[in-house]
Amino acid sequence: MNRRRRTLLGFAAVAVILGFFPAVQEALDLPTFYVIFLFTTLFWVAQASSWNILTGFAGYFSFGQGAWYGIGVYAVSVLVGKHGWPFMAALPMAGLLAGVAGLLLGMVVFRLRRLSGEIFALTTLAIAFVLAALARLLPAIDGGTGIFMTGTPLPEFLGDFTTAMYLLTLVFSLLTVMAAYLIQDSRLGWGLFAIRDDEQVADGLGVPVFRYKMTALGANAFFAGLMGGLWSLRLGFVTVDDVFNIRVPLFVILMSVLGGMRHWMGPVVGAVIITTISDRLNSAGLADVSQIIIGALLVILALAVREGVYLRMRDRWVTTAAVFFGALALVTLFDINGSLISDFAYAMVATTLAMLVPSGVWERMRANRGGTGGDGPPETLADDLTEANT
Amino acid sequence: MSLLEVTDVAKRFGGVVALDGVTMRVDEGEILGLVGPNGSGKSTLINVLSGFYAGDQGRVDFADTDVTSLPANQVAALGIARTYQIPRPFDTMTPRENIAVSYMFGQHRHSLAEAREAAGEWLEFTGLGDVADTGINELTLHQLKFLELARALATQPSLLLLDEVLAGLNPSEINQSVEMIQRVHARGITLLIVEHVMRAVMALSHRIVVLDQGKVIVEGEPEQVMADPAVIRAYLGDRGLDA
Amino acid sequence: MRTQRRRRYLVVILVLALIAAACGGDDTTDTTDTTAPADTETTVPSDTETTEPEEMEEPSGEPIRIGGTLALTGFLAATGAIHQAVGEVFVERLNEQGGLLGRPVEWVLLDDESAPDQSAAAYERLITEDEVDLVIGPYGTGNITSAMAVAERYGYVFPHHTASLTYAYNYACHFSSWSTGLHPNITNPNLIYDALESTGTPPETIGFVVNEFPGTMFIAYGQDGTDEGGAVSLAEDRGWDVVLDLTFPTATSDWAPIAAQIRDADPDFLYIAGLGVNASNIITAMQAIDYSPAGMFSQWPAPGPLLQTEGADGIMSVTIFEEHPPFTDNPDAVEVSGLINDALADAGIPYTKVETQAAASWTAWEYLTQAAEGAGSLDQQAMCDWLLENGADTLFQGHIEFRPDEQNYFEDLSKLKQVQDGDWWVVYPEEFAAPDRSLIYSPDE
Amino acid sequence: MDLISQGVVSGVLFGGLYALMSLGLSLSWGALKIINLAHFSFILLSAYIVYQLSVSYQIDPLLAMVVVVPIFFVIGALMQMFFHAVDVDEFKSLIITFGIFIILQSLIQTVWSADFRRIGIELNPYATQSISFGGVAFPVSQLIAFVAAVLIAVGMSLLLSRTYFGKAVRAVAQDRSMARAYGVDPRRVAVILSGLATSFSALAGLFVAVGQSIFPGLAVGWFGIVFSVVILGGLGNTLGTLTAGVVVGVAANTASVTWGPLSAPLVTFLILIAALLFRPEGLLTRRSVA
Repeated sequence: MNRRRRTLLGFAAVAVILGFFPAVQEALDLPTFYVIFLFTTLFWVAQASSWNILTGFAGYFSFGQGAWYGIGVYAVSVLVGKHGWPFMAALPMAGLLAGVAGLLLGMVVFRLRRLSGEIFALTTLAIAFVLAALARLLPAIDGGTGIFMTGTPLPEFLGDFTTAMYLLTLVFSLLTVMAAYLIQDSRLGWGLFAIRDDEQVADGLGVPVFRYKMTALGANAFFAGLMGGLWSLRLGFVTVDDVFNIRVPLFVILMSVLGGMRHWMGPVVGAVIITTISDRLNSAGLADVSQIIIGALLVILALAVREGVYLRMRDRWVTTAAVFFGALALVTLFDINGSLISDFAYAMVATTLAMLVPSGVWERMRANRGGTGGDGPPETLADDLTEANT
Repeated sequence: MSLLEVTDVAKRFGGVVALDGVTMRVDEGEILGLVGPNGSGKSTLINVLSGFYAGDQGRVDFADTDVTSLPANQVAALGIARTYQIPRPFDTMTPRENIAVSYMFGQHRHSLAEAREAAGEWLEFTGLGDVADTGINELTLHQLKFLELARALATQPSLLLLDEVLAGLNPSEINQSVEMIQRVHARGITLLIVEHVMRAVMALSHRIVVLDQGKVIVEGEPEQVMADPAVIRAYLGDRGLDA
Repeated sequence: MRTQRRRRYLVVILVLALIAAACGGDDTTDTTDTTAPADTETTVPSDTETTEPEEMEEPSGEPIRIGGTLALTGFLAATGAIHQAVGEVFVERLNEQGGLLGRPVEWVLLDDESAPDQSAAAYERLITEDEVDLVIGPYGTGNITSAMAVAERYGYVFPHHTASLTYAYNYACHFSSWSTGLHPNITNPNLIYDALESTGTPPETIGFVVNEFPGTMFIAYGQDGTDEGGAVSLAEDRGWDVVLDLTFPTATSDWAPIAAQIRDADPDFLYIAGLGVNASNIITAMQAIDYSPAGMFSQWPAPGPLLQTEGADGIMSVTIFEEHPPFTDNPDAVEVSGLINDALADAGIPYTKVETQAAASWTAWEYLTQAAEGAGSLDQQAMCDWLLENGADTLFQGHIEFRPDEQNYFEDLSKLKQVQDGDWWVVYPEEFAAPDRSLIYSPDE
Repeated sequence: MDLISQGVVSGVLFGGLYALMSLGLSLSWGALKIINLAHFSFILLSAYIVYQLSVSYQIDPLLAMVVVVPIFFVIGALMQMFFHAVDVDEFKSLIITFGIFIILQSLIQTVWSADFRRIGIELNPYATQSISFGGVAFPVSQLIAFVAAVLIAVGMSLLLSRTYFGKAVRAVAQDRSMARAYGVDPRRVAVILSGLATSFSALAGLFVAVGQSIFPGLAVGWFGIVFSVVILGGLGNTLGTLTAGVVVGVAANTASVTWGPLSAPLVTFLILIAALLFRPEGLLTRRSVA
């Protein structure tokens, strides 16, 4: 059975399992917070994955995530809050408007040959600033009064507010991740990788660079906007300062760098780890420490794990599984902390730390132990390709 | 009949004239040697032909299509491939992936799946089979040059522009490469080779075009070209004639 | 090669640091954010004498857990810190005085990073995972709004300190401790304007500079969409000539142009509908171009910096409590103020006096505890009903009766305060004015 | 008229402060290929140190210069040494300094709390003094900041264009290996330059502390304006940065006085985008260090 069908079945399985979680939570009467925690995680999974389509695959570093997210939030808030649209009708607009904005930006910047990587990055940063300034200036958007989204009705059949939010977030984040996967596992994806490595050479080999970059940027903006639109409900009261700040761009960067920007699973893993850990640090009343740890993580990861923990996990899958489940078993056995989420948090910390062992050291350890885990330098995506059609 | 027609092409960089009305042609199935002293505009010409630079004037026709103002990727799609003097592999990919990518694009679109066998074939052809799945940083210059070639071939070009494939190789490697180029030609691919190593050019080329200061000064059979005073002057300066 | 090795060491060190940080975290977990009775015994030194402890029997049994978030980091953190300090004092004192319903009280405080969605998520966790018995509101309009939605969903009584968009809250069991009334956009400006007219020399021209922040926009221009009230139109109603009406972005860094326009308009009275340090920055910028208006009012300033600002003397603001008579006639108020002053000082907050923020924060805690004691249980509905029935007796704001027909708001208890001789004094209405203090304002000279 | 002229003057002067805040970033980016986001928290940290010195030891904020400038020179030098120890490219430097930024921000908040701080009136006469010519006032503190910016900008551009050190820097900026070939030790040059760059941000911090109330949230607010100035000025081009600072200052001020304060950020960032798209090499055509 070929790899793609296998992966897609995997998606289906995940969708089904996660789809029934609220029911399970009801049945076992687990805290409703688990549902909220899950969809918060899924929100970040989607944000990071969408960002990674442009920055990880095509190699164009973007601070624009905040802008696309913001467009989504305000699209829905304005249509629902000011023009009384039904939420489900407004939601697609969030994605479309953000996508169009992304394409417009692309049309300008990708036409300019001399535009270097970091100039692109700063342009995306500037876009966010301009949008914030516009939203402040125009009463039609915000005009500084903010928009209330509390009590926005959601379709009955989705159940109560929490369940509805959960299901919607689940669907859209799965779509985003699947898009990322399908892109990576296609000509488009490999064209983007080529662009990331050497755009001119890619061009010379016949990769339609402009069209591909536009596609990547458009997809990024579309999914980021869609999620933003959904999140306007979460914000409850939408203000420029809450929407257009560095939080979203910061976190997607952090998550993708942690998980790895060269594989669609990277941002997913990164998002799950970061949300879990920071949530737990915060619940332990360590918000300030969690900031410092996040900062330290950024530094360490940029230095130690260029390819991100996911590719290392795949490369050292035996160790990963061992450490993760080992740690999980330990904390659950000795019940260090009642909460399920905390147990996972501990396991994830342990696993991440295991992944931080530098490759060089690792190779030697493995040599001594006569080899466990996968093969080849973790940098390569070789097996993606080799298995692509087996 | 001619596969590539270059008519009065010029290219300036600021004040510097790199190409000054170049007119030449490459015939179907031949190996054309493009020679000339440093700074004579050989690389610029390659860049114009492969669509990286837009010429300031003149026109380029390939297989009876005007490709003068086409972007590089469309030129490639029409069947012109090139290599780089200093190898530029995709360095986050393995050699296999490098080749597979160019096979997916190039002259004909191919799926990820098809790309794999093809990659195998070209790895085979260039003898890179045993380093197929290692990191790029583990390849020698010689292997990198062959990877350049393999990647260009994988686009299934009808015209291949080789930019100093031999530069920096030792004599035995050069012989290997020359023999490889002949095998490439044997597959019915038209070649335009830019070279400094005269021995190799003489051995390979059916015709030679000599470029000097952005102009074509001589064109013809290798022997007669090499005997031409203008060429000797271009290479050795006037002293060359007296000797 | 050498960089290779160096890098490896560096990584190892950083990793260790990370582990240390993480572990360090776990140890402090129980002590930092919750004032558990266990350590209150140890951490109750001198204060105990002042509050007759012998009468108090030690609280016993399962601790009652009160959950809430505050903006401990992010752009609201400046004021979040005040509410944290006050809350800690309240809980500690409560436990010293026998706890709640005879049980000790724990405050489970989380950081919402000044983000509404974080706040909402945190309240969901507090209620459904940590299963706290009671909740208390966060700081900041956005965060309060999203948190209130959660509280409403689970039917929790929701006391909150400082939500500025009064009109937006319809939850039957929300109780605002910031006594602005339902229509601060009308009552607040009128208080100031009445005060100005009471001087006999009201301004003829007035200028407005408005922070483009929902709360201040509401005060200045009234509720979005409706045409009721708003400082600007109310000034016009009094026949004053509005010579300047500027809106500036929340993140303004260069105040010179605003100052220049104020100087250019030269109003008799300058109404700064601003927050935090807006006023002191504007004043500094005006001083820098040799200008000082005849009179100034600042809506919700951080009180400390203004006292450090040259040219701020005579500026007015609104408050609900200041540490001077008549507010300090109640000895308990004095004692608590003392505790809060120390706590704020310990928290490294420069201005330690009790005023609106601290007072409102304390009041919210009083709502919660009195409701529980009054209802004699932790049943949310019972508590809610009891509050609506009996109101609350607050230390800093006196007795409060909630008006369900006004979305549980009550009259605007704001007073006008003014900087005189380097300190804040309430000057209007007279009955609340500090001893021999009165409003100083005369546009003519 | 009076209004506009005041707007322009304030714009020019405030532009000086903008330039001062941007010089360090521009240099480290242009010459060292380090996009130093920590730069912003350095400015803030220096502001807090100046504040603390004035509060604890009644040190005149301007005199505090002799303390903070050396301190931050060392910090900058150390940071560059760290970057050498772990070779970084631009992308990595962005991520790493972002991390440092976050850490410093929360450290600052832990030490000084999130509340607003302000140097007391008695210690800070500069805040409100001003000299006035015919209805147009020149605030003293901004005047000093402006002069400092001019001195540094001109001084640095002379240093870079006229001296051996300057040649070395340019060599390093263009091609490390080539620099080494010319017998320049690129690392020492880089370390010194980074030290200088950081000490400029210390100076900027000093004037921030003098001019306004400070709080941890301040730093994030600088991103937009400073990046605009850096890009407009051209990476590593100190004179360009100064000019850009003034341009942005004047544009924002005049926009603010004519269309109201809300238009100021919009104008600033539209200028930035225009610059990014049409003059990524910077306003002045003078060749920059990079």
